[in-house]
Amino acid sequence: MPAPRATPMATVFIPPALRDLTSGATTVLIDAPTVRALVEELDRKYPGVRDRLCEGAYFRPGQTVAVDDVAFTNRVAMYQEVGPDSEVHFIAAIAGGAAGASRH
Amino acid sequence: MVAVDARTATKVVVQATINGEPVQFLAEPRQTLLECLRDVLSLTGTKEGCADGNCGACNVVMDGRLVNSCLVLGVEAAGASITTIEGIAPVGGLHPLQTAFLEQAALQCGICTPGFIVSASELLKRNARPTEDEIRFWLAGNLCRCTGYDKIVRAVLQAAEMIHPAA
Amino acid sequence: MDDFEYVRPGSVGEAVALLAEKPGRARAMAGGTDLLVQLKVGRRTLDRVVDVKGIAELNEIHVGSDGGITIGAAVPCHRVYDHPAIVAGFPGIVDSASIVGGIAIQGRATLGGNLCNGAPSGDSIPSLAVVGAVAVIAGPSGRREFPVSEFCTGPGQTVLGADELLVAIRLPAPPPRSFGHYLRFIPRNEMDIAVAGAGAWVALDEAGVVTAARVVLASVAPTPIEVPDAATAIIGTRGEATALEAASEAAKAAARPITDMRGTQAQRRHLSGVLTKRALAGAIARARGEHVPGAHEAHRVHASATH
Amino acid sequence: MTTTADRPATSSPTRVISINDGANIIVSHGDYAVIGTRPVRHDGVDKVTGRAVYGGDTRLNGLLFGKVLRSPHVHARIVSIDTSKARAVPGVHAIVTNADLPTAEDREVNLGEGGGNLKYMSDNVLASDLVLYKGHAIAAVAAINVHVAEAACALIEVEYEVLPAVHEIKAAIAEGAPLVHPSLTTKSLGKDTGVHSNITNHARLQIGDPDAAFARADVIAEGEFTTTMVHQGYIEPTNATAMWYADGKVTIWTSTQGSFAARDSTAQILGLPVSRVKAVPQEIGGGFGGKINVYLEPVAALLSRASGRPVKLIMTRAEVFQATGPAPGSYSKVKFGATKDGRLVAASAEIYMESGAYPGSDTGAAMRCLYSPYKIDDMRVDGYDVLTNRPKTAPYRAPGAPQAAFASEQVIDDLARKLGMDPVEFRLLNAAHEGTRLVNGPLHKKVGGIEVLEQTKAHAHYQSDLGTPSPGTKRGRGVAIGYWFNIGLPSSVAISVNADGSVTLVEGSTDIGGSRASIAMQAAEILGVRAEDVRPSVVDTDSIGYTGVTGGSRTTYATGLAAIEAARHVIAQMTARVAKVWSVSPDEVSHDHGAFRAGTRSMSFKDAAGHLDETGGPITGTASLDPQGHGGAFATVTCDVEIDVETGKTQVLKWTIVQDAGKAIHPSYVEGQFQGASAQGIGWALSEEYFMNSKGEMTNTSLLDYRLPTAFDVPMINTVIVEVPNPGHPFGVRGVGEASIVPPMAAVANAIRDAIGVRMHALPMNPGAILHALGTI
Repeated sequence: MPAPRATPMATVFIPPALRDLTSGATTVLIDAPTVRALVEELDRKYPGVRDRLCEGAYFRPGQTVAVDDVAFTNRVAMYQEVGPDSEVHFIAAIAGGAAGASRH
Repeated sequence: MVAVDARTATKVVVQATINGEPVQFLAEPRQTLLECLRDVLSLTGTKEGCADGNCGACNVVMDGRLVNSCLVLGVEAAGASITTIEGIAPVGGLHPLQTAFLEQAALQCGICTPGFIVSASELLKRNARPTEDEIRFWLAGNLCRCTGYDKIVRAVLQAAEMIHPAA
Repeated sequence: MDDFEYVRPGSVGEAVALLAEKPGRARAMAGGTDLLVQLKVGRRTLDRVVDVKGIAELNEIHVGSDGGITIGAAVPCHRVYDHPAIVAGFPGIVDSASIVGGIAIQGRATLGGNLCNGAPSGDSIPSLAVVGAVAVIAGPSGRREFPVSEFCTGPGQTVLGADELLVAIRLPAPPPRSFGHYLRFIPRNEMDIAVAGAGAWVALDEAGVVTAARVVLASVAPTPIEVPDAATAIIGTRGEATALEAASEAAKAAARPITDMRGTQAQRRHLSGVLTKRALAGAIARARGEHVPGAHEAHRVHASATH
Repeated sequence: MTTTADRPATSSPTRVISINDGANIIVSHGDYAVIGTRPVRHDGVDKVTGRAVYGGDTRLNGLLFGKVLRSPHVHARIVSIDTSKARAVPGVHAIVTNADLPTAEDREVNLGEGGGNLKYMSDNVLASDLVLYKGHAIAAVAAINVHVAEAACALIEVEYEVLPAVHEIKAAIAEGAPLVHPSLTTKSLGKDTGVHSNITNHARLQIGDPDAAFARADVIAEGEFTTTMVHQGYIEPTNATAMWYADGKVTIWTSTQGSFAARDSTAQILGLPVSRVKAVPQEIGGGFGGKINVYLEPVAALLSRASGRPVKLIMTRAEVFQATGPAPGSYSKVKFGATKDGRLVAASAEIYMESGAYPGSDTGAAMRCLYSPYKIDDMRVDGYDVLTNRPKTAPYRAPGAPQAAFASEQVIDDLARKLGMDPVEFRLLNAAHEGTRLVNGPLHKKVGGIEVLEQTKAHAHYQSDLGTPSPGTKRGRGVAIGYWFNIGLPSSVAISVNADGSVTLVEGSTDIGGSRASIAMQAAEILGVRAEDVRPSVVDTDSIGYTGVTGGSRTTYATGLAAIEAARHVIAQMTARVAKVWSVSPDEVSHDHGAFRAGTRSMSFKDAAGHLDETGGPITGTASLDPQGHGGAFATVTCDVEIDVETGKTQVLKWTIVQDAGKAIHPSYVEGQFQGASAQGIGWALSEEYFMNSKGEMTNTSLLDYRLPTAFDVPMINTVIVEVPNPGHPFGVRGVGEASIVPPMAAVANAIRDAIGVRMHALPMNPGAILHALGTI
């Protein structure tokens, strides 16, 4: 479970696929107002994260984010706001019964 | 004389009674009654689900017997009296089975519903108060993938009661 | 489906002539529920389809004074299982006729067609064979009769010549206290082809001892097959468990099943034993005057109640 | 004809025959005027009289009929195609192959809901140089009738170079297996491993350290399970009709779960801008996830361009089995650990799933669902997508979750047995709830798992005894729970008010299971009118804003939300008009339960509608939204089976399904989803499979030998609708279309285990398999 925080910053859970870039860290504290800013900040701290997650200005197909347990669809994810004590998870974008099972 | 050139296959004039109306239509011997109803006579209420007698979506009544219209040739219908789904409801109303299927929500996509209603109408002519098992056995040749059959059985029971109300 | 010429002769002679004119390229059609499927998928191609439903003789059911019955080759299944004399005298045949396909198929399909299709899994063939049914065949040189039990020669192959027409199936008068019973095994409860099938027939003496018996299996060999050893195992007994078991073992020994999408060899061999036992028990019970339901008398054992 | 119906069909139901009262229970929440009632669906009369127009019923002037030539080989290179003999057949108007398609780039395409690789989608519609499964489309002919088209297809000469094939998961992942796509390498945990194999992707979800947690567990249960490829089994064959107009525009008429998805996919594959394509959704005869991808639409369009005529293509049943998108076979290894007082402490699993001829399968959804009913601190699941020389798999109702649950819920059943605990008690003790962490990271929002399990335990079925078995049989009871996360996706609705107070509602969601009624009812509730006063119509892609597929159990939730917003937009405008009539300011006028009020005055919606023309003209309310507040749902199945131990045949005697619907808008159609999925589950459990021969060809390509359950194979299906409201919807709606298919196979397997004492590790559990498990054969 994440360490208690001194200043109000979002807790970002690092999925197994990115832990080689964060030298094994499973959670990271980031201060950022939106998901786009959060990814930028994360990439500054751990170069290569943005390239793994994104393709141009959006998350790669099959990739998205959940902020405070609300999973957003791939295209809208970058625009979501991030609160001072939000929990952020990078998760697979699954349209379930819809056309897109997870794509690679 | 057999048509060597598939395009000019020999058509036959077929005279039949369909839903109480005398009808004449042209059919190549190879065209099934189902194909004639749908593509020649535009009676598209009868549906095709498998074309080999395994799903019942194409069921019609021919000379008083329930048959798969995909396993009857159009030319075999000469002189026959045929009832399709379009002939089940009386003018201006619905057959009790049609009302019961709607009230019991006994259809979802509805592609199998014409076949079920035609089949069940023949059952109720022979058995005024069928049991659940008798309904299921009679309708075993009509496949439905949406409903799981529960509400279809209930609809047939409701229709039976509407037609012959319990004393 | 490739096109073909459709003809509807009014007499046996006319039908035979129409068949003889195009040997191997013309075929008789009654219900058509097997033939049309074969034509659609190209398993068979024809120049001429001879619809025999217009020939009076092939549509008749004639009950002889001695109790024998002749069933026209174009008589559909529903007329068979609705016919009082057949229901009374030949319940085994009613067992088969009422499970061929579903209700809609039984509106068209005929016992004659089922026999001429000659499938190893033909539901009506065992129950006809065990009662000694005889095929009445018409050809250019006149008529002949041939036992149903030897009618099939291979998968879809029969003794019928390309220029011959099946006119009727004659059921000889059954001796007293004699009945048949047919059972098949299918994974679903309806609309299926037999993974294995067993037709049995027995005659009892007044003391209830089996004096005569016949067993024919379906779907466990290239044709339906008679199992004489199963008959001898039950003759002279009252159908005790040991006798039924011996008949079951005889059936399993005679079976020559294959593995395909409908069942494995081991499954079919095992089922031929189980079904022989049950079919014989049913036939004996009927011969004693008990009522034995067929699959069509739906008695699934459970109540659908929620609680 | 028999007696005339004595009243019009559209009256609300006055009589519901209940064979066994208490068969359909609702544990209801909330009190509404329209929501929760059972009106007759608006499109019902057309469907029961045969007047409804399905894709196959499409009629156009000059219509030609098409036929597709399909590969007889499981895996081969196309060396050459010669269509000259076919072109010579009189009555043939056009022949097309992959060469008629624009060269598709090997890039990901976003279709608004996942999408896929354009080259793979295009090659699957018409093979380019490789055929990757038997039935793969190679060419298509348009002719005056289907018989001529068939004859011409047979005259197209194709030269093949047959290649080695692999068509089972275990064979495909074995060392040295023939490669379906030799150029592809395995991506593992997001990184390219450079290894050429049939495994295209390996993903992992992990919380905590399960390996350490297993060391602390007192009791462990595990098992390996396989399921075979199955088909959605929709009764209406896949179809498409297209017209390529002289101005380069294309219209397609089709039975589809998503007209916008069909439009966008067809446009991408044809290399056309979306603005040039219109999709007209005809009625759809079942889909269950299988009618989202396009198979025939681009082919019909190409044939129409080449012939200048509208062209219709309808698949035969054999083509539907071999050349659409079946559900994947799977191979799963699952392990759970618990303390002796029954607390789950550890879970690990590996799930291999068939993607078929092209990459992309349902492992992601399976991984997200299998642990979701439980609270487990340390859990891991690895998912592998495995290429096989079989048709590209497509979604089938909660895609992936039923196969995973067949494994996990049997191991949970074993664990409960080892602990000596009642299987429902054990699940209740470990039940997930709001705040429980999911294996992919986020926490469960408000869900009804506990309530569903409690209703299961309290149900008369679970309380009843099994009854005495018939001679020569054994009886058993099994229970299982399943989860599906449901989805949102965008929807648009427009509502216009008629002068008589009725409204027309225009929507883009194709109606497979009665959703016209559930959408109209939500609008009626907000407007304060009767459901019958709302006239819903499903329109084409030029007539409504973008709307996602009817799938993912989203329609009643997301299109319902759009209907609610559009209705509120209508009320806001009507309020202003009423204020004008009463010459008061709008904020003095309120609206509830169908009446506008200001002080002591009130006016019905109907009367207010009468004033529209004098207060400013017609009113239309619209809404387009992309809701993110969808709520997941749990379902349990309790089933009793009776097994004839001499033949191995299993008969399902009694079936009860309990599911959280959040709020059942139209209870009959909610019950219908539970019952339909249950019957599909029974078929998947006991009799359905793709039976392949040694060459990898499907041999049971008919509805005779591909055994869907008939009416005579399944019992009455008792339902319990539990209503734990989803905060993300004003009425609490959760999707109900998919959760119900997750537990059935596991429940049947657990019932068989209870009856004969043997655990079944593979589907289908047909009579031969049970005789083998009993050691009889």
